[in-house]
Amino acid sequence: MSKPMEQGAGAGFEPRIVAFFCNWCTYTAADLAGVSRLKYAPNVRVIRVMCSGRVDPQFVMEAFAKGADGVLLGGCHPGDCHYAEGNYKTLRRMRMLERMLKDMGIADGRFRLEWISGAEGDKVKSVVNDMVAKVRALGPLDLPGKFAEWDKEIEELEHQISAQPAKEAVHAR
Amino acid sequence: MADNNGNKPQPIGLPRIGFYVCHCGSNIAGTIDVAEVAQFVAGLPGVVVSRDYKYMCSDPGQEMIAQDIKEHKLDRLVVAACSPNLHEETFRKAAAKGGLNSFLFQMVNIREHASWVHEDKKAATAKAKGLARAAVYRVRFHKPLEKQQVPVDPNVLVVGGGIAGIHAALTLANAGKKVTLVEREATIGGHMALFDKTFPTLDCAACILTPKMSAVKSHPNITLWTYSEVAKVDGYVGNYKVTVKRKPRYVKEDLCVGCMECIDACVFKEPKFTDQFNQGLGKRKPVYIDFPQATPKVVLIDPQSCIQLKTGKCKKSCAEACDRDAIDFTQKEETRELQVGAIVLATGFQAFDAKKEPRYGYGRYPGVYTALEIERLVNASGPTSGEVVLRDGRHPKSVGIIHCVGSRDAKTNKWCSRVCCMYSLKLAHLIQEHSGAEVYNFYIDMRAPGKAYEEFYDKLLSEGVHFIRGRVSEVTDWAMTPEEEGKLVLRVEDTLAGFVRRIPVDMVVLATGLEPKADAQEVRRRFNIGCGNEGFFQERHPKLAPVNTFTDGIFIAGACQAPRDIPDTVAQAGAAAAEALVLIDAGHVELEPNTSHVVEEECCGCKSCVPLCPYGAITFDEAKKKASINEVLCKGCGVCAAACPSGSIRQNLFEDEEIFSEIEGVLAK
Amino acid sequence: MDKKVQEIYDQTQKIANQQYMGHRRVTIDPITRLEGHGKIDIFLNDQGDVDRAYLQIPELRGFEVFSRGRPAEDMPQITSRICGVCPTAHHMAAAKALDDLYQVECHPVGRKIRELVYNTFMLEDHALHVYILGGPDFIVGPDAPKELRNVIGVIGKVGLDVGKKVISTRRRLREIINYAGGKVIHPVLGLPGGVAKGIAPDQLPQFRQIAQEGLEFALFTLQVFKDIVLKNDAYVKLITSDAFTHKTYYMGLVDKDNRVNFYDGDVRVVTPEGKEYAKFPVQKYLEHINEHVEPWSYIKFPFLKKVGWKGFVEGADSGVYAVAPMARLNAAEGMATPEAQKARDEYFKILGGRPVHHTLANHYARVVEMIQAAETIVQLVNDPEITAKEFRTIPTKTPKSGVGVVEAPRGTLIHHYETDENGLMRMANLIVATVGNSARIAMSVDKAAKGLIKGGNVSEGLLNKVEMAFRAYDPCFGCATHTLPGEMPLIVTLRDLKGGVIREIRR
Amino acid sequence: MPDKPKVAFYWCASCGGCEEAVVDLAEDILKVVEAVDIVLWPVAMDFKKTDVEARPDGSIAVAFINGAVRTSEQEEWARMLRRKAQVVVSFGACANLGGIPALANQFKKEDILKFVYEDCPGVDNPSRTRPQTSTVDEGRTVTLPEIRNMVRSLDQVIDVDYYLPGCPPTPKIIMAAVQAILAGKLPAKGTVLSPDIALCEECKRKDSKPADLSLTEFKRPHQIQIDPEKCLLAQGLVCMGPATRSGCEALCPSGNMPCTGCFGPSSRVKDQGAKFVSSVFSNIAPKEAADIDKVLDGIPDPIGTFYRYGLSKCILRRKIN
Repeated sequence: MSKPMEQGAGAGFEPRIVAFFCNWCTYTAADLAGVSRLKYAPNVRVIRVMCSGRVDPQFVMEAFAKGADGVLLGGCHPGDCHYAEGNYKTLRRMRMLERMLKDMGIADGRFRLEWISGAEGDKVKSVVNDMVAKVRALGPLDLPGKFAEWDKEIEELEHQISAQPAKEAVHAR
Repeated sequence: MADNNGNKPQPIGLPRIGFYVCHCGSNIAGTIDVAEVAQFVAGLPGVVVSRDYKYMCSDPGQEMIAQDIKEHKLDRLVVAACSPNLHEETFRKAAAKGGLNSFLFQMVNIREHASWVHEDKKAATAKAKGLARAAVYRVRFHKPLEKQQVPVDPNVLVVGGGIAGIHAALTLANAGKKVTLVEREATIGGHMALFDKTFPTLDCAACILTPKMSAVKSHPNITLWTYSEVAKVDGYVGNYKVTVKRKPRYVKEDLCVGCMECIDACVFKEPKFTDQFNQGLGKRKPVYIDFPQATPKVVLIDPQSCIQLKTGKCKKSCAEACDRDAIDFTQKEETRELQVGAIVLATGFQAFDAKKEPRYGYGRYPGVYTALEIERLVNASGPTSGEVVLRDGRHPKSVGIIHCVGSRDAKTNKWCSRVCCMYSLKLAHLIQEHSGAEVYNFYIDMRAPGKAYEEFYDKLLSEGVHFIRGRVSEVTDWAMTPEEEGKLVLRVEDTLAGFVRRIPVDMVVLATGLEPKADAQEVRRRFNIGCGNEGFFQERHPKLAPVNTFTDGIFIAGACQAPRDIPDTVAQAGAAAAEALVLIDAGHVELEPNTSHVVEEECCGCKSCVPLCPYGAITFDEAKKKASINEVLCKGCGVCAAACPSGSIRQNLFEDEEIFSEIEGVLAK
Repeated sequence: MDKKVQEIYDQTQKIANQQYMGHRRVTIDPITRLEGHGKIDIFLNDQGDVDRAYLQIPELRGFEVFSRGRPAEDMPQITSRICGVCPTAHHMAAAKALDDLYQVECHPVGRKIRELVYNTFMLEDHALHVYILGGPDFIVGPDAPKELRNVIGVIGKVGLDVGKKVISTRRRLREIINYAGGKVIHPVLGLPGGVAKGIAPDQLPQFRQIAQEGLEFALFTLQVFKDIVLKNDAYVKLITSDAFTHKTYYMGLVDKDNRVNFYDGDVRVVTPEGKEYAKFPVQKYLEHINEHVEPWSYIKFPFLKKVGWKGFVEGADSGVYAVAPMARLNAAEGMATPEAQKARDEYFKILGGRPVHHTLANHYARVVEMIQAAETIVQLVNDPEITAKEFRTIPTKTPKSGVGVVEAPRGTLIHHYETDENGLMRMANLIVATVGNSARIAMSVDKAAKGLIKGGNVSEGLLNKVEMAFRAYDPCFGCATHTLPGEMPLIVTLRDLKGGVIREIRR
Repeated sequence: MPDKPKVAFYWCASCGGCEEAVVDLAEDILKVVEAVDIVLWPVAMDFKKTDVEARPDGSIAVAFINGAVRTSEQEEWARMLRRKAQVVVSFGACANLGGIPALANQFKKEDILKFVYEDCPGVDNPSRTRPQTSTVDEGRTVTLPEIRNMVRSLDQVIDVDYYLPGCPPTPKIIMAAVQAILAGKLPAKGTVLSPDIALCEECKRKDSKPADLSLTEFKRPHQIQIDPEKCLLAQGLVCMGPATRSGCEALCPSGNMPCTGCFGPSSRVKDQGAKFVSSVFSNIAPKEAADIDKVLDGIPDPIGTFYRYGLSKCILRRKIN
C-alpha cells in the first residue's frame, strides 16, 4: 500500500499520547521515575493494566480514533513477565497491528512498544521524551477532526434536505 | 449515528461519584493546582462531591470519605493521590468503612506520574485533570466485587536437602507442620556435608550438620524423600499439587539398616568406579553409600556399573549377604503426588566449572585442584582420610590458592561469590595444618564482611600464610629456572609490589565461585517463579521480601537465591519457614478479584483462550463445548480477555467498557 | 444556525437550485427488474420526436483498483461481489484467470465440478430472468398494470402450480451450487488448479434427480415460451420490429467444433452477415477489443479494435459488437447438445435464419441455452469420475499474468490479472458481459425511443417498452458498474433541443 | 389489501446478491407476499420512487436497505426511506459494515477514476476523457451523480433499527427476522438479527481444533490440499470464524474454505479485524520479533484479510491519504 501522507508539524503543537503500562514493570518504573523525581514531558497519559497482554489492538485504534497523536505500550522485558509470557503475546499481536496501522496510513512512530522493567525509571523518561519529540515532528493526527471533515460531504446534503421539500431535494446535489 | 457500538448496553442512569484529590502536603499541591482539579471534576457528569484535602491517606482524610459516602449516598469513589501500589488498599478500606464495596473505587496517580515528574504547573494540572476525568468515566462501569478466600493446606514441601532445606524443614516440623523434604541426591547434607571445617570458627562441619541430618530422619513430622525430584507443580497458593519422581535405589529403604555387608560382599573385590561424592578423588563399588553419616543411611546400587543390572548375569553376592533381603533389582522409578499449602525452594548452587578457565590448567595439570576437591582431601572422612597428597602421591611443599575463579570476572561470572575469600583462608589454614606446606593466596581484594571474619583474616596473616594481591594470569609447567623444574608456576602481577612475579608451587587450588544450578531455569519454570539476569531465583523484593517470590506460597532460601555462606543461609531458611508458617496459620488466602471469567452463553468454544493461560486456569469443558476459567488459578493478567475473539471473556476491574471509557476520559477535550 | 453552517447552507442551496432548474426532467425511476442501475436521457426535437436518447450507467465501484495488493487467490471471492446475480460467472472467470496466472492445468475432476456448477448456474440464472426479470414483459404483457408485471403476475398467468414448480426447481438447482460452492450466492469453490471441495458419491443420486428435473424444466420453459410468446403474433411482431433490430458484430465462446460453450473455448466473432471475422484465445483479447470512453457515462464502450470506433452506429464498418444469448447463438455454428441443437434450428427457422439481429430474440435464445445447460448437467452427474477424491492440482510456478474467460449469462466475461511473484495483485482489468453490450444497448434504447415515442406522446406502456429494449439484454448493471458503488434510476427526459421541457412524466 | 403491513426493499451500492437472497426464500417468498404488501422492490417490481414518496411519513412498516452508501443519490434514498418507514433494517454486509466495496476506503477516488479511464489496458482514450457530473453534448446537458470520497455503512448515514448480517444474509435468518418483525417481537434497537455468538459454535469442524494450537506459519488456500474435516485455523489458514457472528451455519467451511467474516463481529466487539488479530496472533509459536515477522508474512494483505467486509466499520474508518 502507498506511503502514509500526513500534514507536517503544526506550530506550538503539543502531541497527546496515551500509554498503556503493565502494572508489574513499566507502571512500577514510572512510579520509580516519580520517586526519583526524574523530569519528563507531560504529554503522556498512563492507563494501567495488569499485563501488557491485556492490551487489545482495539484499545490502540480507539485511542487514535478518540484523538491520540501517539500510543505507547510498555511491558516487562521478554522473559521477565510477571505472568510468564504475557509480553510475548503482546509482541506478536502488536507486530501485526503495526503492519495494519501502516496500511491505514498511520505513520511509523505514532505507535510504539517498549520493554521497560520496574528498575528502569530513567528509561521511562528517555522513551517518553523521545516519543514526544518524534510525534511532535510528525504533527497532529487528529482523527476526530478528520472524521468530521470526511463527513462534511454528507452533512451538507443534510442541510439541503432539511431546507427543501423532499420531492425537489431528490434532484439537488 | 452508530459509533461501532453494536447493541452494547450503556450504564443505566448517572452514578453518584465522590472525588477526592490529595495535596500530599506540597508533594502534589506544589506542582498541581488541586483546587482547580477538584473544581473541574465537580463539573463532570455524575460527580456529587469533589474535594481536595491535605493528606487523603491520613485518618481524618479516610474518615471524610467514609462520612461523605454515607451522607451523600455515594455509589462510586475516585481518589487522586499517589500510586495505587502505595495506597489503593488504604482507600478501598475507607470505601468499605463508608459502607461502599471496595471495588467501586478507582485511584488516580497524580504524584509519581505527574507532580513529581513535571515542572510546568499548567501542564501538570491539565494532566491531572485528564487522568481524573478518565477515572470518573471509568468508575461508573465498576461492579461490586468480593475478594475470595481459599483455605490453605497446612502441609509444606521443602525442595533441597542442603543446610537450608534441612533447617527450614526442621523449623516447620518443630512448629507442628507436616513437611516433605525432597532431595535429588541419595543423601541430604548438600555441599556442607563435603566440608571438614567451617569458617570462621573452624568447628567441624559434620559435628554441627549430622545431628540436624539425623533429626530430619527421625522427626515424626518430616517425610524424607531422597534420590527424588519434583517433576510437576500444579495449583496455587495454599493448594499446590506436586508430583515427585523417586528414582530406584535397588535397595528397599525401609529394610536397609546401612550395615554395608553388601558392599563388602560385592563381586568387585576392589572399588574401581569414580566416587562423585568425593569429587572423583576416590573410588567406590557398584553398591555403595556416599559417606558414613549419609542420611538416610541406606546403600544404593549404580545401574551403570552393576553387572546384575547391566547384564542380569551376576551371582548377586550382595543380595545373599543381606540378611534383611533389602536388595531388590526389580525396583522401578515411582511417581508420588503431594498436596501442600506452601513450598520452600532450597535447591542451592553449583560450583563454577574450573575447566572454563583453561589458563589455570585444571584438568591439564594433575597438580591443579578445585576448592571442593581440597575440602575432601583435608576431610578426615575423605578419600585420603585428611592427608594432603597430590594425585601422584607426593606431598606438596608449596600450595597456591587462586581466588575469584569464576567470580568478579566479566568473561565468566560478574558477581562476587561472597564465600570464596573466607573459605580460601580456611583451606589455607587447613592445608598448612595438615601438610605444613607454604601457602600462597592470590587475591584481588580480601572480602571479610561478617561476624568474626576480619579477625579470622588477621589470624591467618599471623600464621604466616602468604598473600599476594593480583589476579593470576596463568598457571604453567614451563620452567624458566632450575628451581621451577617439575613445579607449577603461577604468573601474577603483584599489584602491591608493582612487578610481575613467578611463583613455583606443587599444588594449585582454584577458589571456584558459586553459580546457579545448571537446571535453575527449568526449575523456576516448574515452580513458576522468576530468575534474575545472573540466573539465581528472583526474590519478590531485594530488601523487603527477600524470601518471597512473585508466586504466592513459594519461598526461597539459601544459595539458590544468591551466593551466601552458612550462617546467612540458615538465617534465610528460618525466614522462609516463618513466611510459610504465616501463610499456613492464617488458614486461608485472599485473592485479588481482578480475575477473568468466561460468559458461558457467549462462548463459542473456539479454544483460542485455552493455550494462552500459563497457569492452566482455562480448561475446555468437553461436555458443554465451552471454555471455563478457574478463578482461583487465574492470576488476573487479562491476556485471555484481550484475546477472546468474540469478547466473551471479561476481566474484573479491567473490562472493555472500563478501559474504553478511560481512553475517552484521558483524551476528551 | 451558526454563521459557517449558514454559509454552507446558502451555498449548497444555490447550487441545488441551479442544478434543480437544469435537471427538471421526466423520469422513470428507478429502472426495475434488472440487476443494478441504468439511466436513459432522451431529447426530443420540435416535433416531439426523439432526437437522441442516451443510455447512461452512473456507477463505478473500483474493483480493479481496490483489488490491488490483495492475494490473487482471493479474487474469485472478491470479484463475485461485482454481481450477486451472476457471482458464479465472475467467480469462475477469476478461477480460470488464476489457472493461467499460476500456469497450472485445472485438474480434470476439478474441471468437471466447475462445469457442473457453471452449467447449473447458467440454467437457474436464465430461469430467473425468463420468469422473474424479463419474462413478465411477455408472459404478463408489456401493457399490463405494473402491480402485475412481476413474478407474482407471472404466477397469476401461468398458474400457482407452475409458479411453484419454477421456484422449487430453481431452488433445487441452486442446491447443487450450494453443495459444491459452500454458498450459492458468492460461492467459494474456485482455486487455481481446481476446486476447494469434491463431490461425495452419495450425493450423486440426488444430483441426478435434480438434473433430470432441470432438463424437463428447461424443455417445459421452451414450451411455455412457444405457447405464450411465439403463438402471439403481436409479440412476434414486436420482437422482429425494426425498433428492436440492429445489424452488428456478434461475439461468443465456442468449442473446437465451433459449438456454443459457456465454460471454455476460443472467443469467436462473426460479422453482421454471420461470417467468421475472428477467432482467438482470450489471452489475445487486447489485440481485438478496445474500450471507448464517453463523458456522459461511467460505463465504457468496448469495440472491435481492428474495425475501429465509429460511434453508435451499426453495420460492418462499425466496431460495435454484441454478446449474450442471441450473440452466442449467432457466433457459433451449433449447440453442443442434441435437444438444444433442435431448439436452436427451430429458433433460426422462426426468426429468419442466422444471424438474428432482433434484440428481443435474446429471450428466446436464452431458453435455447437453458436446454444446453440442462443437458450438460445430466452428462456431468452421470460421469462417475466426478466423485473422485483428487480434484485440485497445487500450483508450483511463479505467478505473473493471467487471463480467464467464461460466457456469463449476459455475455463474454474476461478477467485479466497481473501480480508480483508473491501472487499479490498489481493490476486487474475486467471486461464484463453487460459492458460488452453497452454500445448496442445504447443504440437499442435510442432506436426504441425513436421508434416508439412520437409527437412527445409518452404512455407508461411505451416507457416500459423502452425499458424492454435493454431488459432484453438482461443487462446486469451490477456488473457493468463494477467500478464505484452508486445507484441511478432510468430517467427519460422529454424536452426540446433548447432544453425546454415539453412534458414531465414520473412513473 | 390495505391492512397488511407495508414493506420496502431497496439497494444502495450493492451487487444484487441481497436481492437474490430474498428471491432465494423460494417457496417462503409466497408466504411473505401473502403477509405483507411490498411497496418497493426495484429488482423484481415496477414501483417507482414517486410511489414511495407519495406515501405519508412512517407509513411503511419496514424498509430493508442493502448496499453500502457512496453517492448522494443513495443518501437521498436512504433518508427518504428513513422518513417513510417505522423500522429500518440494515440488510447485509455492505449496509452493515461497508462490505467488499468498502475496500475502496484504502484508496483515493482519483486512483480509481484515473486507472479505469486512462491507465487500464485496452482503453482507447487519447483525449483523456473522464465522465462528468454534467456534460453538454450538442447543446444537450447530460448529467451523472457525484461519487463520494468514501464508502459508508448505512448507519453512518441514517439511524438504523436492526441489522441483518451476511454477504448475503441467509434465507433462514431473513425469514426469522421477517417473522419476528411481523409478530411484533422486536428485540432492543440496534440488535443484529443473528445469534450473538461466534461461528465456531455452528461449525462442524469445531471438535477437530486442538486446545493447544500454536501456529508456526500461515498458509494460503491455494498452497495446500485442504482437509475437509479438520479445523481450518489448525491447518494454518486464516479462518475468521472465531471472530465472526454465527447464523450462516458455517457455509464457507462447508465449502472447504475458511470463513472470511461477512457476518461481522459479536455485539461485544467494536472492531472485528483488530479483535481477530488480538486472538490469533497471541497464539503463534515464535517469540523473537524476526521469527514472528516470518509468520506474519504468511498474511500479505492484513487489511484486505481482516476487513474483507468491514473496512467502513474499522475504528479508523478509512486509510488516511
